[in-house]
Parts: sequence; C-alpha cells; structure tokens
Amino acid sequence: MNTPKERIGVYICHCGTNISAVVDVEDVAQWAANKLEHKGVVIARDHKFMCSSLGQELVENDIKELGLTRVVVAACSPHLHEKTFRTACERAGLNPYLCELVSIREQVSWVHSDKVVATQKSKAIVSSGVERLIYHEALEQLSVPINPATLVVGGGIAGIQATLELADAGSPVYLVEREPSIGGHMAQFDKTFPTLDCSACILTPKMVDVGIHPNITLLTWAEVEQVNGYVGNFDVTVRQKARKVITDLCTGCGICIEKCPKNVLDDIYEVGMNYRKAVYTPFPQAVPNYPVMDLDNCIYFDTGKCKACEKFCPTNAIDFEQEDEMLKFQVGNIILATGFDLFDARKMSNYGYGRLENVFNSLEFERMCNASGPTEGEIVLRDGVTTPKAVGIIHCVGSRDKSHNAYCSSICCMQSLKFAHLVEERTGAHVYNFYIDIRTPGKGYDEFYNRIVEEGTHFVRGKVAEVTNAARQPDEKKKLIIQVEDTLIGKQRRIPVDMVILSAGLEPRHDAKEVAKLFGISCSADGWYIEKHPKLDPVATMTDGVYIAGCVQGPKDIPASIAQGAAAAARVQGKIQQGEMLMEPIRASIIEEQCSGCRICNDLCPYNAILYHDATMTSEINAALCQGCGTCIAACPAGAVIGTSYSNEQVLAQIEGLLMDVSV
Amino acid sequence: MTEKSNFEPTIIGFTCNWCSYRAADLAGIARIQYPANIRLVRLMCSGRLDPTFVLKAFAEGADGVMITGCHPGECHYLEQNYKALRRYLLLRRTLVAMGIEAERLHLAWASAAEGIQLAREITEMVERVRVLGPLNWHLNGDQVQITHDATAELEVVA
Amino acid sequence: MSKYLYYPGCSMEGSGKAYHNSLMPVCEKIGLELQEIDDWNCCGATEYLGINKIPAYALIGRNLALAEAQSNGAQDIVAPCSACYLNLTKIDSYMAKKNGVDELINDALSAGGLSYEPGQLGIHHLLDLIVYEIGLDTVKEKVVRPLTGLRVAPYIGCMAPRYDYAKRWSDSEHPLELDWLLGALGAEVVDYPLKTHCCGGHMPQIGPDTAYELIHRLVDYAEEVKTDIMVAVCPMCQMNIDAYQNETNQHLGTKHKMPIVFFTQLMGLAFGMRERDLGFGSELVSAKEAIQKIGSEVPKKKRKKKDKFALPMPHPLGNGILKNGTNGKELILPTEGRARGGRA
Amino acid sequence: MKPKFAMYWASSCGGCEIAVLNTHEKILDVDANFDVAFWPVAMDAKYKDVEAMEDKSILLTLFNGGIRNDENEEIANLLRQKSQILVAFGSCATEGCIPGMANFSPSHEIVETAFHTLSTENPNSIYPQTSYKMPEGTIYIPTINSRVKTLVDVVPVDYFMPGCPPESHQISAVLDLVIAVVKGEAELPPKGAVIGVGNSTVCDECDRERDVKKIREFTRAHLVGALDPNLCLLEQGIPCNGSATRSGCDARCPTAGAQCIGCYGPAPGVIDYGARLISSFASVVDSNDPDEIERILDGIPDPAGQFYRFSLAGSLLKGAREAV
Repeated sequence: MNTPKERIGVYICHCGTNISAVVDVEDVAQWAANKLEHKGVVIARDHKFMCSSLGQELVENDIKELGLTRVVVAACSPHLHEKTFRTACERAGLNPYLCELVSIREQVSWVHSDKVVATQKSKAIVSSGVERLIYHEALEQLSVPINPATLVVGGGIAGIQATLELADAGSPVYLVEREPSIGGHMAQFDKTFPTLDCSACILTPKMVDVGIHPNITLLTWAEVEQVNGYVGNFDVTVRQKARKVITDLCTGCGICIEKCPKNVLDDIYEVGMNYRKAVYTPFPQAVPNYPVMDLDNCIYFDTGKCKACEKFCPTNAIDFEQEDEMLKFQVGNIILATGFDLFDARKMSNYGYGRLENVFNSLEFERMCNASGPTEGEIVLRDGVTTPKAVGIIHCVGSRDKSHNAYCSSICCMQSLKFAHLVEERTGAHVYNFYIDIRTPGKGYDEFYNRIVEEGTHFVRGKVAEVTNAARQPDEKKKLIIQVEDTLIGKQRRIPVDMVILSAGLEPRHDAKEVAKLFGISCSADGWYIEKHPKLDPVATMTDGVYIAGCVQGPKDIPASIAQGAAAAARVQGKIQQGEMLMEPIRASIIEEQCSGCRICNDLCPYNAILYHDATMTSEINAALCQGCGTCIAACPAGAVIGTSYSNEQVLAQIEGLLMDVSV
Repeated sequence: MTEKSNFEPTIIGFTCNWCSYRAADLAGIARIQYPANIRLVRLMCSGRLDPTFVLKAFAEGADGVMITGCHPGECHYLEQNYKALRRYLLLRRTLVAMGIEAERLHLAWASAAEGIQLAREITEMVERVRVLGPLNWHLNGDQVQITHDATAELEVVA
Repeated sequence: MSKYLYYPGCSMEGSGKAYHNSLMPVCEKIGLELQEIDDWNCCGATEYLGINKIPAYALIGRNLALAEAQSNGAQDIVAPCSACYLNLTKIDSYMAKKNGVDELINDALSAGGLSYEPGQLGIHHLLDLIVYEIGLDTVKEKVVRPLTGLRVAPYIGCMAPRYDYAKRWSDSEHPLELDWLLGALGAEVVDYPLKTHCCGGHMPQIGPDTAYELIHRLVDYAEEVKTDIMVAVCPMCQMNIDAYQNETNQHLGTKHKMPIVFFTQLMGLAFGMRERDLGFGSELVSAKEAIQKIGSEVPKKKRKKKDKFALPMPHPLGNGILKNGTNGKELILPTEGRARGGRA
Repeated sequence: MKPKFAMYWASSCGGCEIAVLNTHEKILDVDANFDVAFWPVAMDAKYKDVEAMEDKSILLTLFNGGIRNDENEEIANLLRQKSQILVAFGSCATEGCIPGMANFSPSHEIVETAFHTLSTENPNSIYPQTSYKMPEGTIYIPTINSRVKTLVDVVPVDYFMPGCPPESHQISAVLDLVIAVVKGEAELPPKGAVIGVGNSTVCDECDRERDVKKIREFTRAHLVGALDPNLCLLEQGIPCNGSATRSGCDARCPTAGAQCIGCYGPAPGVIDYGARLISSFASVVDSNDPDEIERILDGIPDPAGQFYRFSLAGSLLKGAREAV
C-alpha cells in the first residue's frame, strides 16, 4: 500500500450532548483513527465543544505539533461553523480551504434516534469528509475593487430616495427612468394615507433635488439595455431614447406642447383618463422639464407634414433627426427600484371594469381626485358631470385570490379607506367598503380606519360576487348593483350604487422577468424579486452588488418604499467605503487544450461568464463573473471545465466515502 | 444476499447549498425524524449535478439516488435547476434502459424553508426503494459465470 | 374539411332536435365533418355525478375511450351540448391530474376491453370550435343573408365556460365568443350581462318557484334591452327558457314572450338556408316574428355629440385583453397561451 | 535479432487487422524491423508456440478485441506474460465497443438469440455445450463470460489505442514511434497513456461552424430534407457525439455529414463517456417545461445505445442490470 500523502486530523464534536446523546462519538473517533489510517488520518479526537476556544486550540496545536496538512471536523452544519474552523486552521498556518466541516448534528443526531444506525451513518459521513478532503486544494479568496458609482433603475419614490441618499453621501449615481419624468406612481396620487397630506407637496421637492444634484446623472426616457460584469465592476449600457428635443437648448417653456395639434390619450400618467399632446411632459412638475416626442402619434412622423413644434420653438430645440443614443458607463453597485403594475381589473370580468362605464380602478380614481387630473379633483361619474350619490369600493381585486394573485397587496385597505374619506368629504355620497379583512398594520393606520368608520362609511364583509347593470327591482334601474354575501349577517345583499371603485392589487412589472434576467437576479413564483433573506437581508439579492428597493420586492406603501430605498443606499455606501471585497474561491475554469469550442457551455451561464474566442475556437470563463454554481462543469462533454471546491474528484471521493462499508 | 424484509436501502442524496441542504439543516433544527438511510452530498447547485455522480453512486452500491434543488423559478443561480431537471429526465431514460427502475432516481424540489417536506420526500424515497429491494451493483459482475445451457440458473461464484 | 368525432348526447335526439337539425347543415357548410362516435352512451348529465361518482366517471370515460379507439389518432371530439362538453373535459382533466382517477376509470373500462389515456383527445364545444378552429373570417365568408336588424341576446349559460378545464374560453364569467360569432353574422348584439347566469337547470322539476324567478330574470332583462331573440348554446338553457316561459308568466303574472333559439339556427339563416331545414317552428315561444325582422332597416343611431366633460373609457375588452403597464398597444388575443386541441 | 511483434484478436470483428494492413508500405517497415512472432489472422501460429516463448520476449503486442470468453481471457494473460509492451488496440480492447453492447442483455439471452430466433434454422434446438464426451475423450470449447470485459479489466495494460478501428495514419505513427524507440531515437510515453489520438474532442477537428446550442428537437439525418453542410450537426438536432469523443480521426463522420457515434471513446479525463453526453445534450435542450423536455428527448429513442454504443463495457455501470 502506498503511504498516504497527507497528514489528516479528524475531530468529532459532542456538541454538549446534542450529538453524543445519539452518536457514539468516541467510537466514531476510534474507528476513524483505525480504519482511515490508510487514507492519511494520523489523529482522531472527540471533544465536548469543538467550536469552543478549547476545541479550536486543539486543532491549532495538532496542526503545529503533528504537522497536520488537512483537518476534518465532524460537528454541526457548515453553514454555522465552517468559517470558525477555517479561521482556526488559518491561525495555525494551514490554508483555510484545507479544512472540511461535515455535519453529524443536523444530518444525524438531530434527525435520527437509533444509536447504532446514527453512529454508522456518522462514520460514513466522516469517511466521506476524509476522502473528499484529500482532493482539496489550497485556495485564496478573490479580491475585487469596488467602483464608487451606483446605478439606480427606476425613478419612483424608492429609487429617488436611494439616489439622494447616495448622492448626499458624496457618491456618484446614475438614475435611469423609462418614462420622460421621474416621480413614479406617487406622482399620480392626490392624497397619501393616513395623514392625507398632498402627494405632490412631499414628492416634488425630492424630485427637484434629484434634478439639480451635482452627484446625480439623471437619464429619463432611457432604459438599461445591457449589464455585464460583476460586483464592483458592472459595465452598463443604457439606451437614451431620442426625445427629438435638444435638452441643451430647451428651456422647458412648453410652447411646443401648446402648439402641438395632436391630442393623445395618456395611458401612463393619466391612466387613460385624459389627453396629452404628441410632444409632452407627463405633468407640470416633471423632472426634467424637457418634453419628449411620442413618435407613434406625431403627425409629422405619420404624414411628413406639420412640424408646428419646430416652427414655434423659440430656441430651435426641436430636432427631428435625433436618434437613440447608447450610453456606456461603469458602476460598482446597482439598485433596482422598478416598482409595480396595477392588476388589470378586466381580468375579473364579473366586476365589469372596461364594460360598465362607472366602474373605475384605483389609479383612475386617484387621477380623478387629483387637482391636476382630468376632473380637477371633482368626483364624478364617467359622463364627467354627475356626482355619485352612492359609491362602492371593492377591496382585494386580484389580490388574495387564487385565480389571480394569492398574496395580499398590502396597500389596498388603506387606499380604499382613503378613497372612502375623499368620496365622503367631496360628494357626501354613501360609501360602501366591501372587504375580506381590514388590514391596517402601520403607524396611525388603525386610527385612520376608526376615523373612517366614524365618518359613517358602510363596511360590508364579503367578497363581491358581481357588479351588474341588470336590475331586478325598480330601485336598481340605471344603477350598478353590487351582489355580495354579507358574511357578518349571513345574507346575500344587492346594493345599488352609482359608482364602483376597484381597489386593484399590485403586480410585478409585466417585464419583471426579462429585467431580472438582465441584472442576473431571480423572481419568486409571483414575479416579485427575491431578496437575499426575507428577514435579515431584505434589500440585497443573491447576486452580489445588485440590490432591490420598493415594490419591486413586493407590495408596499410609501413609507416602506422610502425605508427600503434608504436601506439599499446604506448597503451600497458601505460597500463603496470598503473599497474592495473578498469573494469565495468557488469558481470554474476551462483547460484550454482540452476545449474544442463545441460551445455547449456558452449559453448555460446566467452571468454571461463564459466567453467564446472565435480566433482560438475555445471558450473561457471570466473568474470574476463566475458565481460557482458548477453547471458548466457538469455540462462540458469533453470534461474540459473544472472547478474548485466541488471538483469531480472531490465529489466522487465523497460518494465513495459515503458508501464505504462501515460495519467492519 | 440480504433478505428483502429487513433490507435497509442506502440512498445518496445530492443537495443544493442554498435550498435543500438548508432544508436538511432546518429539519435538523426542528428535530424532524427521517430514516438514516439517506446520505447527503452538498453541491453548490443542482446544476452541478453531473450524471457521472449518479452512476458512480449506483456503481459503488447505492440503492437509490435523490437529486434535490430549488423549486423551479427559485434557483439561486437563476435557472440552473432547470438544467438539472433536463439531465434528470434524460438520465432516467438511460437508467431505465440499463434495467434500473425509474423509482431509484428521484428528483425533488425543496426550498430552504421546507425541512418538513424534504424529510417527507426522503422518507417516501427510502420506502419506495425498500420495496424495490437491493440493487447491489457493486457485488455483481465479474464473478458471474454462465454455462451454455440456456435454462441453467446463474451461478454466483463468491 | 376538418374531421371531428361527434358526441351528440341525448338532447340532440329529444329536446335539442332543432340544435341537431341546424348544426348538421351548418357544419357541412363551414367545412366541419362530423363523425358520430359509434356506440356512445349517456354523459351522466348533471345528476349522476352528484349521486355516485365512480360509475359516473367511468360512464364518461367510456365515451372518451370509444372516441380514442375510433379516432385513428387524428381527431378531436366536439360536443354540442354544454353538459356533455363539461363532463368530457372534466373527466379528461381529472384523469390527468387527480390522483388515482386514471387507474380507477381504466380499471372499470378494462372490463369492456377499453382504455383511455388522458390528454389524448382535444375536447371542444361546438361554439369554441367554430370561433377558434374554423374562425370568424370563414363564417363571415359564408354569410349571404346578414342578420341585420335582429337584436340578439347572447346567452351562454354556465356549463360551457365553467369550469374551463380545457382552457377554451376568453373568460369564465363573461365569455365573448358568442357575441363575436353573432356579430359576424351581422346581428345587432345587445350587451347581455346575464350571459352566464343560471337558467334554472333542473329546478323546474324540483323547485319550480326558483326556476320561474331565474327564468324571469333572464327574460326580463333581455326585454328591457329590447332583445328580439335570445340565443342559446346549451339544450338545457334553451329548453328551460322556452318551455317554462308560459308557466313563469302564469306564476309571476308577467307577459314575457321571448323566443330563444340555438346559435346554429341563426347561422343557418345567415348562410341562406331555409327555416324549416333548421328546426325553426319547434320552439314553443315562436321565433317567427323575430326572424321576420332580419333585413329590416336599422334606424341609424344619432351620433351623440361627444360630451366635452365625458371621461374616456378604459380600453375596451374587445376580443383581447390588454397587457399590463404597456401603452395600450400590445394586445393578447385570448387564444394565446390557451390549449388548442388535445395534442401538442 | 529483430524484436518480436504480436497481434491478437479476441472478441472483435477483424477490422483492426484490416486497419493495420491499410497502412500500406508501412507494413513493410514492420517486417523490416520486427520478427512477427504471433498474428493468427495473418499467419499460422499455435498457442503452444507462444506458451513456449520466454517471458517478456515479445516487444510489442497489439491486442484487439474485448474479453468475451475464457479463451480470450487466457490469451490475454498469456500475452501479458510474454510481452514487454501490451497495447489495448482498438475500441473493443479499450472499452468493449460493439461486442460490448452485448452487456445490455444477459448472456443466456444472447445464446438464445443466436440459436433460437426466427431467422435461425435450428429445427432440433441444438445448443452448443461447453464440453462433449467423445470416445476419444472430452473436448471443450470456450465458455462465454456473463459480460464482455475490457482488456484492462483482466490484465495490466501499458497503452491504450482507441478507434473502431484506429485510423491507419495513427497506427503508422505509433509503429514509427516504437521503431524509433527500438533504435534508441525516441522515448516511450508514460505507462497507461492513450496513444495514437488527439488531446481534445472530435469538434476540434471538425470544420463545421458552431454557435451556442439550443435544441428544440432531436432528429435523424435521414429525416431531415437537407442538412446544412456547414453548420454543427448538433445544432441541427442531429445527436452527434463528437463533442465528447476523443479527437484523432480527423472528424471523418461529421465532415461527411454523418453524426459522430463515438468510436474514439471518451476525451481525456472523462470518467464515464455516456454521462458526459447525457449531461451535455440535456443541458442544451431548450425548454424548462417537463412535458416539452420529454417530447424533445423522445427524439433520442434509444438513449443507452446512443450514449454507450462503444463504451458500455468500460463504463461505470459496465452494462445493464441483468448482465452485470
């Protein structure tokens, strides 16, 4: 038999009695010393608490005195103490990656009760650790410098907050917004719950700050096209869509808008409730205040004639020849704050939205309440003049509904209460709230609910079956009838109203999946972006350097969005301050001589870490981009892709160890 | 050969560092009991699962192999669990052609929060394989001799 | 000619004779070749499933198995009756998705030497087949006598669109397929919000008062919006509203006189076929007066001067629903992402 | 005295011998430099003559064919004993090759197929017996093993030379090398090396253009109207094994428009050839939907045959369950 190359120490932890109550740890240690000697085990010990300083010292002393070259610790999950023992090895001068922690607590003593079987399984696990460890390599962590600039995507309130926090801390920020102006959904609202302060009054100053801040590069009417690179060093390509307006010359005077002869239904900012021009700013307080041209609707681009805007522009800022521009820059971190879409209430056809004219969705109603909206804040029916005498507000439209979205959209209760108050205040109409549960868990929220109850709003607990215009009784004629089971009185009710407001839920952006792919992060089954940890790390993602804030992570109200924006900024600022970061050395690489350039691996990497060189007809892995999943290693037909920490040799040896006959 | 009645199968389970391995940790923390027949191998991702590992496990004496990973759409590495799914489906076809029952290779999804579900999957897998009986690949082979009499029994020279 | 296995069901030989008589020439006209399933049996209707599930499942499974055996692997089933359609799709789906149902049914079928593998056959209601497989353009091409001037109320009933196991309909609560088809025939389609409301089902036999109230609601609203004729796609709906209207009047003191016919009868008329070849005359509330209006001058709607205060409506449902958050330009047709036919 | 040369065929088709003869004039160099001591297909020889030789008296033995029966195994042992350099020559000896596919079935079924199928005329159902008592005494014929083994399964092997058969130019190169070694002009590669091959895979020698792969359908060349003559076959849905197969053949098959079926065996460092192909083909199936993936995989009707046509006997599992 060959003399083993390595000198291995094996340490079995009692974990108090957590392990030793079920596993005969002394037996395991003795067995390892005898039966694994030929693999290089020179010492096997057990200890009450391996993670204690005494336990760690035991390992350190053995490394120094017995000249151990590798260490196996059989204790708890590596997710708990891998780092502890690696650090101990490092203190004793051993490369930390030559230490292997195997779990006999979570995987054995805590889940099995038969002592004999548990001891046998522990032996197999120890043997697998030893077998695997023989193939470990001494590795170094990778260090990456952090570019101090940050990309914030989405100029809603969460993105604005994150941008301002970073810029105020002195870091350069690129804020990219797809619409002509920042502001997001908050800019569409009239009042904000529960304080009922004016949305624009609190938002506009922040928008202006973004517009003039020297550390902020504001790119509106722009979309991120491509993201390459990795934490600390992302290469970003942004498409600046042609405004057809030269921003250097434009003063924002608005004459072009005034002179434009074409009225276009505004589907975005006014949610189809009002018209804008073909050259427009979405709203008067827009930041930046330069207009953009809507090429699909511009008469000149349709017929080749008009150019009214150009004729009247006092500074010659209109440029019909302007093209889309690709902007390229580098950032160290990215914050995604791309927000939400409103649930399309047409999908619940029994509520008649889109068919029955006096059924409105929540955003339409927000616009109607807004003093700068289509009715200048007057609450009226679709005819634009009639004041409703009775209004029904339906909660949970598309939310908490297995046919649509199972989750609670979190804001709709408070929003509906706000609507109830506004209707009551402005029209004196009877208001009915149809709810499943009232959820008001926020500061001052339940007080607001009580206030609305006291104002005399009716609350009907039950999921509305149908909104119909088919009258059965004379008093139902020309009304919208809400058919509902009032679960508190246990009866079916038909309540005739003039207007119905659907508190539609929040949904991930329609293109959330593509955007997630672009930035290399993942969506939950619902489509919301997944945070690194739902409690402990709500704004980071599994992709280093990419953070999320606001509704992109899940439905939330304005205070929560702002808190997340600030939190994401703080996380990024922390990284910037560090200047560089260390990454685990779990990486794949390609042996060039063995690679035939078949390109099977090329499309398998979600981080685009695999490059193909046409000249040499070989593929190569960018180590800094590689996240270490190992998919390409498993896929390479030629066995030309190899990896550290989970190499074929390591895993195959581990399997052999696990299947070792431990009964002898 | 072991009697079927007291046969204890050995199952090798491949886990993903981010979900199913953590689910196993969680099962431990919650003291959820499951059969000790399973032995886990941690990989960074189910996408690392090389069919070679599965063949190796069978060749070395495993009676069943479990592949576990994040639920579809929830892969830590975005979409690599789908690659595991594709490989699993093709590997299973190949194994069936080699005379290995499809039930001996099982793919299960378990998130980091699903300790109970993982324990249940493991328990069910062990029971399924127990019913199938031992595979004993590593014991068979070289020593088997055969006469030309087509009706003769296989004679194992131990 | 596209060929389909035809599962007539019991009504086609009884109360739904007019449906049967009209759909035959109409299908031929639009290029649908119907091959009746040999030796088909009862679909279990609505009662049997409520009494004893397993034999009811097997009963339906037998029809599927027969169809599969006679399909030569190339055809889908079409059922004109909504109850038949629902039962066939339900059992096909149960077999595919519900644990144990597949084995149970096949075990029962094996006694007769039959078997069925779920998902092998596409199952269609005649209406969805015409709208999606034949297409409204083909229908329009065949129209020689547009139903101009006829105000029709499209009444789908509950069993065709609910539950939509086969994913055939634009919506389960407010499906628009019948609206589109009748529109293609040139009729004036009224907005009929009760299109999937209850016709009473078997209530005329077991709880007549409830049935009269339900029939009254349907007919009353149709009259309110000046409907000339109601259009049904289900023999049970047609029978209830037609046969019990008189009794409803007697019990409630109303004076309803609302004819209801099958959509295929109106298709036949629009295709220029003769009334007597389409089963007209068998209805109890005569449709004669109504169909005489075909071709009558439609008074031109006075275009209301657009009120300057009126707010725009959301994008109409039309024949598509809108994708969220886009500028209203991207339409998803209801066909997209829906299973068409059983085979991939 | 010239050094001795031997070539033996165990369970094989004879193609390897033809390939050696296909080296044309090079065969004269063999004759010029070696004394052909034992080569049953080319000259008359008796096992007892070999048995009588001194151990290690044969310099070079090219052993082709897998180990199917006890005779193969016996001669393998004999030649190992008598040879200095034993080369597992050709795919059969290195990894089982086509005869190795017998490992998909138990050997009694193979006998049954040979002696009792519709196409076999055997009216009296006569099966061969391993021994037969005659008046003159008992005679024996070789006993077949339960499965085909590779040469290295039964004896230590110095070098491996895959190919079905090895390409003649590769054979020439190997012969040249050995002759140069004999003359003291070159050194032998390290023991255990794979010789007469390239370092990478068939794709390396294939001139077809390749792009990233997204497979929506697996098909077969004769079912495709016209294959793109310049594009990677795998990208056209043809399950070409080239990406996992050792280079050295000049990519003959894919160049001619036929998919590589893998006769040169696994690329360096590969443990299980079939596993590599299963993994790589499946990885580039362009669907995440289990039903659709299954539909696409239906395009490979015989996966075990596709992936283990040549390498079954040398694979991790060595054969199907009934056979091992």
